[in-house]
Amino acid sequence: MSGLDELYREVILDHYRNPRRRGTLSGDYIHAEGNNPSCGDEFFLDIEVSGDTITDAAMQGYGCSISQASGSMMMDKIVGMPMSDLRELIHNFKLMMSIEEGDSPVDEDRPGSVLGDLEALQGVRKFPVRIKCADLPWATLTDALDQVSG
Amino acid sequence: MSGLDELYREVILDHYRNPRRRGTLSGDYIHAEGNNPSCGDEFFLDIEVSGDTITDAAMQGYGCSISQASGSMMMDKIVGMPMSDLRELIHNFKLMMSIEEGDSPVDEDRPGSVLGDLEALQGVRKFPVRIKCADLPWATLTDALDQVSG
Amino acid sequence: MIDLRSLRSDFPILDREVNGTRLVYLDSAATTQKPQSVLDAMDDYYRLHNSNVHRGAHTLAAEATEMYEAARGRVAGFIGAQPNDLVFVRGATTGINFIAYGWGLNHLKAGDKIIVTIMEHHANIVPWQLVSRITGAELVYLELNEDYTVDTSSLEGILDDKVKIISFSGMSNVTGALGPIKVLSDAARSVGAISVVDAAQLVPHTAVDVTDIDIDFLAFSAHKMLGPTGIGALWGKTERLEEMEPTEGGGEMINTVDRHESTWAPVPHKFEAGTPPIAEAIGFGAAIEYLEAVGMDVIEAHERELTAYALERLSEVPDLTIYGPKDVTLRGGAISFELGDIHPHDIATILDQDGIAVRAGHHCAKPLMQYLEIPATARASFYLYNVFEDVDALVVSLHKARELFGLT
Amino acid sequence: MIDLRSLRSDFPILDREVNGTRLVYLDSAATTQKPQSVLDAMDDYYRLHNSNVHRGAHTLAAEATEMYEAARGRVAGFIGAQPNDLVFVRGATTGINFIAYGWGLNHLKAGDKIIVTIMEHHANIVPWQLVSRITGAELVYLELNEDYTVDTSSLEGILDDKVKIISFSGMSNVTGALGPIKVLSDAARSVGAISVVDAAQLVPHTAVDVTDIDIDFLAFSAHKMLGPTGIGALWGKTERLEEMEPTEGGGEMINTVDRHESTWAPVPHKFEAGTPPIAEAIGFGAAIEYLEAVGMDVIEAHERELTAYALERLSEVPDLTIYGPKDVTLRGGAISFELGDIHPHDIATILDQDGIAVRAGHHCAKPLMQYLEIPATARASFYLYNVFEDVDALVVSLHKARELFGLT
Ligand SMILES: Cc1ncc(COP(=O)(O)O)c(C=O)c1O
Ligand SMILES: Cc1ncc(COP(=O)(O)O)c(C=O)c1O
Repeated sequence: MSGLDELYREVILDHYRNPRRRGTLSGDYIHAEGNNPSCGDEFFLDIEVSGDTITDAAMQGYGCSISQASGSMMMDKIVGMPMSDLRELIHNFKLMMSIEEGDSPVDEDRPGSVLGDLEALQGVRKFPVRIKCADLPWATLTDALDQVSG
Repeated sequence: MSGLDELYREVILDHYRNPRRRGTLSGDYIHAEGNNPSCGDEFFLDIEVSGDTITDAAMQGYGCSISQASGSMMMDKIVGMPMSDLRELIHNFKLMMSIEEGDSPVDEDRPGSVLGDLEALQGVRKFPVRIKCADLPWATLTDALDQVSG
Repeated sequence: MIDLRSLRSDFPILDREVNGTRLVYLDSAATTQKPQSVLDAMDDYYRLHNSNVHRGAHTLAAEATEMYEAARGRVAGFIGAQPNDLVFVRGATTGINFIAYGWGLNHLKAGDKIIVTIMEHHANIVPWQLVSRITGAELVYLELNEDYTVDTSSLEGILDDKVKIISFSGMSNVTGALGPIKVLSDAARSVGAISVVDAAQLVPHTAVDVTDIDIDFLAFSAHKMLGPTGIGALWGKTERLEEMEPTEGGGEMINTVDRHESTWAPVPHKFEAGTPPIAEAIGFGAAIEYLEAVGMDVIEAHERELTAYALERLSEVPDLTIYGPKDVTLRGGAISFELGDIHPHDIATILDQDGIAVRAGHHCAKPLMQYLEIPATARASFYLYNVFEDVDALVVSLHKARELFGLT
Repeated sequence: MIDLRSLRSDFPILDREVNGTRLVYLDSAATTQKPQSVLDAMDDYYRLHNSNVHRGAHTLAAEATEMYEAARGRVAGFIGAQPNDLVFVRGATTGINFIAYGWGLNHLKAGDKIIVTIMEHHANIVPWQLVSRITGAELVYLELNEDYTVDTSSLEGILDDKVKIISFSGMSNVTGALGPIKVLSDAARSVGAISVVDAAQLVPHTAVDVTDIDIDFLAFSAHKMLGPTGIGALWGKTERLEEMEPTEGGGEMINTVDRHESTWAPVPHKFEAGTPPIAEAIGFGAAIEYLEAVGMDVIEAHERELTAYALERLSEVPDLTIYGPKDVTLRGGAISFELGDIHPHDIATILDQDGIAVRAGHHCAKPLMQYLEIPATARASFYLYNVFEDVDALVVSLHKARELFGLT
């Protein structure tokens, strides 16, 4: 597969064009905003937490296929997840994107294997300037988490 | 004669060490100040004019041998001179220093010949960065003249 | 047809391959490539004459000073100005900031108006916002006509003696639209305001003579006209420069310094505190020399042909929208576009795989993006070293992008 | 004895003749010469990677951005700092102006005090005068001890909670005296003031670690440490940089820009409006690499030996007066002197005929000159490429000057 084909997998274009959980929440929720001033990409995140679990989430924003697909896939992944698992998910994602290093239960050759659909973003690694696109929703999620944990 | 010997003629060192008409005037006189910010040289000039003639002059200041000797020689030259001749004197001086160009009653090979003692400053021309030293008193004199002529 | 192909060998970087193919550099509005002669001029300075300027009585210092001041003369001459009216600054951005802080601060008061246009680069917006915040002056925007040129008809309702400054771009780095220099400088003069031209995109691409266009200040950057980074020029009318307060304090900009009071050197030195960008000035001078040797008229004609060709070829690409004038007499060679729902960032990545360098993003013109209701564009921009094949390569690659994204 | 003679071949200019003899460059306090590796780094950038930074998704833009940010990391590492606390500026002068305007303006009010020393360069006086004029703060001077070091005993009467800033030179460019960093930074801390070090002469000649010395801001210039003109660094503690207002508005320093309001990018970008000096940053990085390869401890030891030798040899010249500490542990290698009644400018001219480059003048330190009651000095200054023969040549030429002026 050429680098571009690996980058623009069908599942990514699908999430780009049909983003999951687009919108805003109402009621009690945590809101976080991220943006990437150098390219103008924006990502707005609402998450609803009940007990220790993310019970609902919504996103808005604008940006390239990579940032928006990454966000859309993230939405799919986090709803229903215990809050206590989120940091590890984020770490595993950043591990796949070579943003963070460290030991993890991750397959060396397939660092995205624990991430399900998100593994499709692995092709981004070959395009270093695009890594920050993929990371935008995750940085926003981290921000939301930091609001809760203090 | 080496360049340095030509620059530091005895007459120049004499004027440097024994400047003529050092001091200030009292009564009615024109005052002008010049300085060269890049090296710190200063020149203060007082001239007394009666009718069309410079009847007295005094200088103060501090600087290198070239600026101070040039000033001292200038003093000798201008006292007793008709004001109407000053512009030409200045022009001839600047001609000698290659600051100005133009026709003049000046000998090509000895452009300072009309200047008397001041001809000793001709050696400065070989040291382009020092030309502005020699010129400082003359720029100050021009300033004084401009005050009179409006 | 003007063919400047033979000049390409003067630019070492054009021999470089990117992702296995020849570099197609279409990002000159961001920064231009440098001819060998510019690199040589700086190298020569560092290898033979390097010294601080204006302060020394030794040979190297005299040579460096002469080279630095000769460069000032050359840059000034290029825009028809006197050397003493030209200040070397870090770039166009610093130039405009100097005007805003040096002239604006001491001429603006609450209720005064500064007029800019909606097509400005942040460099010609943010300094005025900062100065407005301090002085209480108000920033007023002119908007655009259908053809992306500045709509000056709305001036009527704005123009009064509260207007102190009209600051506008000579050429937009997004749409390529030329600024209405005459209309706006006349308007400024009619109410006693000053006119400031952000010429970062203008001076590199068009012959400019400041004695022809009656404006007060002009700023531009060397790196956008074959010169090095780290230097630009601020030109001002003598009286305007003299009305300006110094913008930085330090060595060389002073006349006398006492413990508590100082006086300033005459312009332009008053605005050049400290050791200036000496090698950069010399490189800037060499860039001007190169541009003059080719001829600004030739460069302008060449770019116009390229732009016309590009506009035509791009109009054949389905789903492609161009943001900018269609009429090449109203514009320069920066072409912004969108391609279907493919985000500009994705376009840039796909083109880059074919060695084609374009920009994607808001191009430091967020108010314009908001006004056009688009978040970003892709932008191709030209300079004298571009050839028609560069446009062809762009078009081929755009078709590839459509395919990858399944546009039909 | 440390001999760095073999390094001389890295500096192309040292092969040059001046007035028919070998160049003896004793003017490194004004600006230093550049090794080939620094010129090569910039050339490599322009020939292979030239692009604007931070804004592009294409290969050249990514490469240029990486090189630029790597240079930031290298310069920061050199002073023990984090990359994000290091702002690239035009030079030390701009760095100090940024502190004065960016931090000073919004932290000073009428009646506050700014302490500087009488041995400061204009770059560390005039910005504070300008800011004092706006805020009504008062500029207070520390004077000197008999041995030309800063007299900190007078602090007692000055130090109170009105003091907001103590700004001082790490090493005087005139007397060579080291600044009392620890005493003054402790003093600042004791009254809640900030300490600013003008390190233009310090960082090039001594290992500096900002985690060791507890100061708030530090500024220096690349051209005084083997790097190019047009760039320098401003380091600040994270909190201090965050307290600073932006000093220039434009591209790249913003987060969002609306018509009337903008928000800022995080530090250091908040202070780097517009296209930065990219090639210069890369050259700066290469200069640091060179200095690190030689070793700052070796450089410092070499200069100390040279300085000791020069002080000794100069003391043998009749009528010669040195203005600066005699003790080499209190000073660096800038030696200012007078020779009888020969004006420094004349000394420089005479030395120049023998290929020797020294400075003559007030060295941008007029208040110090007034304090010492001298109008000017001649100054010889050293760097790693100087050799003992350079001192010998200086002494021979000074004897010649005495002869020409008939001193006996
Ligand atoms: C002590 C000191 N501070 C500040 C400066 C100013 O540095 P620059 O001219 O590179 O801005 C200098 C250099 O002349 C200096 O010696
Ligand atoms: C129209 C316009 N103005 C100002 C600037 C700022 O120029 P610089 O970044 O060189 O300061 C640019 C360049 O991006 C520009 O295109």
